[in-house]
Amino acid sequence: MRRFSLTSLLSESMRGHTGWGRQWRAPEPKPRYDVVIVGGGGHGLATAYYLATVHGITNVAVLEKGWIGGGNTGRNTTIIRSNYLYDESAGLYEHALKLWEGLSQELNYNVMFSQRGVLMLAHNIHDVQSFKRHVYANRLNGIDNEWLSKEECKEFCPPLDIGGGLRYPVLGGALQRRAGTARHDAVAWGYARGADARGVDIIQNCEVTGIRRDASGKAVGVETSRGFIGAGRIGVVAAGHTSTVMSMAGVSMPLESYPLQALVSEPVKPVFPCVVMSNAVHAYISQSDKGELVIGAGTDQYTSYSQQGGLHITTHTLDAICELFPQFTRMRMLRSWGGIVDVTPDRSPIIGKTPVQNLFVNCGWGTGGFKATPGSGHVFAHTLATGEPHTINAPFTLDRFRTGRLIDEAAAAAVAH
Amino acid sequence: MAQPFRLSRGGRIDRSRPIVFEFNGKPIHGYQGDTVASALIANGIHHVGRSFKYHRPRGILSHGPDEPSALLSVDRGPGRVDPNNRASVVEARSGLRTHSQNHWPSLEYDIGAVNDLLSPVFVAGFYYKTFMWPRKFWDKVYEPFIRAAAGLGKAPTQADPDRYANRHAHCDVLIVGAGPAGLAAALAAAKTGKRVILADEGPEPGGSLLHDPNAEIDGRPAASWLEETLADLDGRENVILLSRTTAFGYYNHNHVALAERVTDHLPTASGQAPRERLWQVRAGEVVLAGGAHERPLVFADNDRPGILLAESVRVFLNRYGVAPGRTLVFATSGASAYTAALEAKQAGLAVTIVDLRLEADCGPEVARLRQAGCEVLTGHTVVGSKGRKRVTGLIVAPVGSDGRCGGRRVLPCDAVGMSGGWTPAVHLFSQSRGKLRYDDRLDAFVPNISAQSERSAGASKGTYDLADCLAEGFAAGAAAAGSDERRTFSATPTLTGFQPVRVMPTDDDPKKVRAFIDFQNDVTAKDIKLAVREGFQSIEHVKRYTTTGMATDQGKTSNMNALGIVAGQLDKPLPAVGTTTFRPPYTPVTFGALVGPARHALFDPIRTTPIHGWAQSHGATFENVALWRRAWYFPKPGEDLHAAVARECKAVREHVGIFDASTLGKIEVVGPDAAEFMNRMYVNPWAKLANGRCRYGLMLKEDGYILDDGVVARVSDTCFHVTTTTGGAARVLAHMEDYLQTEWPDLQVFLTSTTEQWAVIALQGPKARQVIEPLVEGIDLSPQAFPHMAMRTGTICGVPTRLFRVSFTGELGFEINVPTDHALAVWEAIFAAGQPHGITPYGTETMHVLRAEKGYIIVGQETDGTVTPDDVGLAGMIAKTKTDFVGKRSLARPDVIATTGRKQLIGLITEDPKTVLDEGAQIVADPNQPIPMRMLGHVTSSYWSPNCNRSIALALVADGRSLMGRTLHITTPDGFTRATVSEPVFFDTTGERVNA
Amino acid sequence: MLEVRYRTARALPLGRAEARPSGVAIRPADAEARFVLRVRSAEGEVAGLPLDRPINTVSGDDRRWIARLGPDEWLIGAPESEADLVANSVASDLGTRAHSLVDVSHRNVGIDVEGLRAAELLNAGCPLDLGETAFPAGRATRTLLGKAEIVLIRRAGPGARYRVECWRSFATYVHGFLKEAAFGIGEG
Amino acid sequence: MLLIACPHCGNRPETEFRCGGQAHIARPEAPSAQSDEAWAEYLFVRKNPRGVHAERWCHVHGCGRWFNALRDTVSDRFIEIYPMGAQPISELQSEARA
Repeated sequence: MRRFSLTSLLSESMRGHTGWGRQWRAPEPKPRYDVVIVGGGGHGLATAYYLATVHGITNVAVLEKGWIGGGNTGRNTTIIRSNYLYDESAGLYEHALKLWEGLSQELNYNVMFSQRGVLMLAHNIHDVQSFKRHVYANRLNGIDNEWLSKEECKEFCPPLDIGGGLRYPVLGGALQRRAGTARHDAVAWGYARGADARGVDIIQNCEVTGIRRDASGKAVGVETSRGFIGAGRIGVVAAGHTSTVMSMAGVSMPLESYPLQALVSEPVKPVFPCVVMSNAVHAYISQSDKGELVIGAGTDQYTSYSQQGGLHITTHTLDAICELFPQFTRMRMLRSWGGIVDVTPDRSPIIGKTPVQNLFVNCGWGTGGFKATPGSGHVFAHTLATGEPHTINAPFTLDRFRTGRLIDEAAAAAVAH
Repeated sequence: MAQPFRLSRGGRIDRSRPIVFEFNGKPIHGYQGDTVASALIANGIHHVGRSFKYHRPRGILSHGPDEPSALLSVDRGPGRVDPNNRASVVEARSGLRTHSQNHWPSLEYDIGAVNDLLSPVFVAGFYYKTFMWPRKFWDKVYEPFIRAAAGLGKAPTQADPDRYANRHAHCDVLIVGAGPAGLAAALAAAKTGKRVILADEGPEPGGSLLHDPNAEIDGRPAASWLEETLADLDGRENVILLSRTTAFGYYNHNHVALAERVTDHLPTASGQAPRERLWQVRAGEVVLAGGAHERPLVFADNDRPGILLAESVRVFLNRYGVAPGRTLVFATSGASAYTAALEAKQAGLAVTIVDLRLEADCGPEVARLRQAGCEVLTGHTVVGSKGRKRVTGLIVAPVGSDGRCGGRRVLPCDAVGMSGGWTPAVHLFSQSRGKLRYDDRLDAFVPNISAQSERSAGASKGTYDLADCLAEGFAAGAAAAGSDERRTFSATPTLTGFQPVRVMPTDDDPKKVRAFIDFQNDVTAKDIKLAVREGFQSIEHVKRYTTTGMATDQGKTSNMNALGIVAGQLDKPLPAVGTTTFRPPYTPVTFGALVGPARHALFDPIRTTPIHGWAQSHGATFENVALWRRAWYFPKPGEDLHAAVARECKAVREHVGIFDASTLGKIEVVGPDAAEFMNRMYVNPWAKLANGRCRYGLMLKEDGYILDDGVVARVSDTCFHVTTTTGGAARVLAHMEDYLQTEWPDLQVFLTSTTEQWAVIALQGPKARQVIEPLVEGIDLSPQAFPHMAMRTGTICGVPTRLFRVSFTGELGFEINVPTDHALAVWEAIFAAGQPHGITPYGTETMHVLRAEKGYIIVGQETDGTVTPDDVGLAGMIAKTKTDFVGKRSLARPDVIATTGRKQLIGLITEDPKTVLDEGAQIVADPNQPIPMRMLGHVTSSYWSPNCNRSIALALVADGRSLMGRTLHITTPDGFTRATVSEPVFFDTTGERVNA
Repeated sequence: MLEVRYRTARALPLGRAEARPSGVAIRPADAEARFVLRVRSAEGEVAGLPLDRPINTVSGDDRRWIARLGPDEWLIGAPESEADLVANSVASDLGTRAHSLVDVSHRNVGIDVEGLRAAELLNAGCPLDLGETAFPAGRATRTLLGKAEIVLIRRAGPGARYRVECWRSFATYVHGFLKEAAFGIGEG
Repeated sequence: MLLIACPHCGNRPETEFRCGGQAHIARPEAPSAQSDEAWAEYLFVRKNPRGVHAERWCHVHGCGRWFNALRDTVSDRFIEIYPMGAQPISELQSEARA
């Protein structure tokens, strides 16, 4: 792997950048791998990377039916935070956040992780109670999260309207300063380059069409559009397509796939210094390094694989954005798009074993998977390497839906009285 | 005033109506009908901006919505300033103030232009390779620097005074684009009587006919045909003709979104009419006739101000009567530029043509231009341009079929029209999820398989000849309207056909050539090649790595060139590289148009009760609960929340308080099977509840967790009056309807929401009975005749009432249900009658404190969607004999019946009675344990209790009921405080007061 | 004494004023009696009003009307003075048929919208096709106006006369929305 | 925004409807007799097909009635609308392979 640095960049600029090679190869699939990862998004690529770097397992293929990072990795609003309520979630997302903090250096790829702070606004007394519950829980879990008065919110995010004239006035907010955003594509590319350099085969345009099981029922490989590929273990990391892939092995999942939309404005000079989330009015906004306001909208109410949602979802979100930031009505929507998010009944992920031996799954990240990318890959690599979950992902079993031990962050945060 | 480049005649501008606007503080004169771009060009101004990355001087490339470079900030007055407006579409009018962007200190002298010198470093994706050391520098140094450099114009800083409107519309045929194909389609569709909407983004319908002075249709000038056609359409009631209206989004099931710009072009805005209107059209059929975009040629320094698209030169000449220069060179690889060149020549300008095609591959256009006296250099490439802030010459060289360049020659000029062929505007087709097909002959993607009820016609389908466009449009319009009528048109033949070229051949060192693909994002052919070399081979990867096609024009002029270079590098056929998927919007749309009227008071309904005005006039402070605005507390002068609530709390327990509980949800459950239905929906037993009696009902979701609660009265054998929480009203009704209709359709039960039929006045306190006694008729209020948890009907103040004897305070209390429009009168009557008894209005905060003193839960506060009845000590509510109710099975899941570890509702008595815990505070057994600590639970409710004269709190704590008397540690903003676990009831623990 | 305290006129949330911008009259309706009738079979008539008309139509006249909103749901409107009369005759007409008749006179608020461009104005927030074919006189349905649920009734007879019915606490929003929409349809 | 053919009201915009998820998941006759596995399956496991999907819709801001629909989750096209309690006539074959 050619190391990226200012020096290498300058020396290449002297010769027209002709010396840069491929960031990852385009190999033909081998007949068999120790581990086959189905899905070349950030989570799958990170899994491959950590299999190689942490566990020394390099005979690994990542199979991607389109182009890597083309699913939710490249379609999300890049919010990264770890101030979750329950110990299980906090442990998982904080694990990820710690990895984010050194990721550019670790990968030798600038993923532009920007710790500009995520401010979550409270608009009613119930929000205040709920956010304080988070702040306190986070403190005892060693995660930074602080309660801000509305004046402090305004100071942290000057464009914010904290006047009493709002339909739902801002009463305060919870701020995680270590939270922020990253450049989503670079995360996929950086992990791909790192994994590839250690021998992982990243195989694009390779669609998995079946999962082969032997007489004893255990999974032994995958049928693909480029032929059969044998596998010691298979990790399915296919986000919105997980139900489809798992059904190839006869496994039904507690998942539903919904369209999730996002949009950006035209680029403008810096005007928005942080990330603001308002669950009460459904507004999520930050400004990218390129200057675009990046705005997350909600999911549609029906399942769909179309990567397209309704206009009313977009307008609903912009209603809220313009209510909080009335100066933005003359800004223009430049681009909107949709992803397919796989949602579990308790809105927490499933990371671990399946009823089929040698088949493992990492899914159900819903609308918030990007932030977990490094942590998700790290613990899933552990699970694939050892056959057993890491302590961090141990609670996130498929089995919890049978026992009732759900990890319901959304229920804990969103019930109005 | 002097407009040195205004032609003496021609154009569709109104020369009798001069206008003047500002550009960078200088007055610019033009005429009604000009765009900002055409007026600037009329004044000889091409250099209007600096590019995104390299700060290179940039001019006006295009005449339309595909303009990537000429982006201006436009100021229409206070609060009406916005950035990134395309000069080519902003209609010029007096009073506008426009500014160029992305430069400092000025457009002419821009420090940022130093970036241009560093361009060898600043290649595609350079930032992924550096700025990583030292680590802390990213947030503090590198990123702020990058951010300040990026962005184009400045965001508005003031709230927008303009109004935006919304309109849902339906039609049988929606036609997008009022060029020749769209107009012909409209003619055909309109004749059938079907409802037609024809929308065009320009201020004037006509499309290419507006700049085609020599064309004839059916034997008469195109302009007259246009006029007749518009008159025909105008005269039909079934046609809506929208100009300045861009179809920007094609959504599911023929839902098409259009943005109409209503007032921006008007010199005097009324201040009342909307600035823009969003049309949400549901169309039976759609005809897409949005035309095509011209491709620039890719050669070194092809971005100099003064270098335009060839067709745009034609538009400026013919439509606006302005000359982009006096000495023009047209550089082309196709025939269409010859039309522009000929018209320029006819307008008296000096014209030279450079054509990449070999003489043998050209058509009769070459001879025609030579005949007109123009030099035509066929088989020539362009290898560069001269000039800096304005092109001064074009460097050309002969090139053979082997691609080798001959001797160079500089063609002096002050403007260039270039044409690299055409790209059909398939954006909306692609948004509709139609499948594209690559057409080799057209070197373009064209619509292939439709996914919705839609068809394309004209240039957007790759049909460029005028007569063909008209016929195709007519057929499409007729077919869309269900008619099979076809007709042919005779029209002047259009010069079409081009030789596809990605990068113009050159003999310069390819490492040094900076030929721009994406003008706005400063992406060069070299950048695209670098990306491919680094392994980015999907076009989506290339776009994301280089940012080509990601600028505000979304690659309208650049996508095909980028795609072609990638295909060339990979040596793959172009369709194998794929095309990018187009997403809405086609052109940028203001947030305002999308938001429409949903601002301020119309952002979300504010629901208020009939007592709201009274509460306002009695000084109440309000809180938002779901969509409702509820009285929170009633401070007297000088009182804060705590003082007011303390007073209100005491008053209720010592005298009597009056509370507006109207927001509680109410459902009338009626029918012969009503009791059976209630049995299935609630955990409680209902069969034996006597008429006129009430019961506290608890409702679960099927997963066993508490969904809602409320008092239910049995009105008759077949009728229950159900109440729900304020926020839960709609949810509970929907939940009930779902089961009723889909699981138990055999039950004869009907549900009707009566939330707003009944206003609810809660009268609570030892003197409650005395207060209402004189007002009530037909009900015996004595405790024997009307015990706690009973309901009676009668009248109060002459108004029919369902009078509940219930209490959420633990005091003797009534909830007086009266028809809503009478509630204020009854409230005022009670308030007056209560004066001698010290009646005190109280709000939701006091309500919360009083119920917490009694340990009554609030769903959503003590519960959070993961709490079972047993967790909050309500297992006793569950009917023992029922075999089933919604949620029952889930209460038997292993983790729910676990004997240890469940979080249970308890009370907390702080060591210091003055310490009021924070709601949401976490609870631990040992505050000195290392982080992460084991948390036992959290505080759900916490108040200063005036009646207990100490703080009280409710909490959910793991195995809490086994910890009675134990000391636990609760987080405070600075550390921990101590409290003892108690029963969750703090006042009147025997519960006698309610029976008074 | 009680009578003195009791205000006979209902205190309506929008008052009784009249607004008339853009050639469309937006007029809060007077107090009326209204009932939700639920019964499984749509046979016969009640209080002189037919049950068996198609779903999404209104029958009767401006004074006393019945809108069939679903297969087993009707909204009945009548002058306030006839409230008891209507309720009693519905009960006696239905006899032993299982049904539910719930008084919602105070739940609902009516706003009359009339004028040439009334449909256009309503379409600012109502997503339905209000054209002559899709929504002729005599139509009635539950639908949306902006972010509020409404019942939209197009009165029988010539011209464009609509009744918008919403729940009481949404009336300020709905009325405000209609007034704003009157500006929205104005041409610049 | 989808256009949905309510069996009682005809074509109406999606905003008037509430989607109730997968259809034909009958509530067990005797839930208490269900095993933990079977009960979890009933509560949580969903087909989530890429292709034709039978789902429930309620015309909540219209006639208020629930009904079933077949919709292709790739094209979002509705294939059939049919009453609660009934089975679809169309086959569950995806019409689109995208």
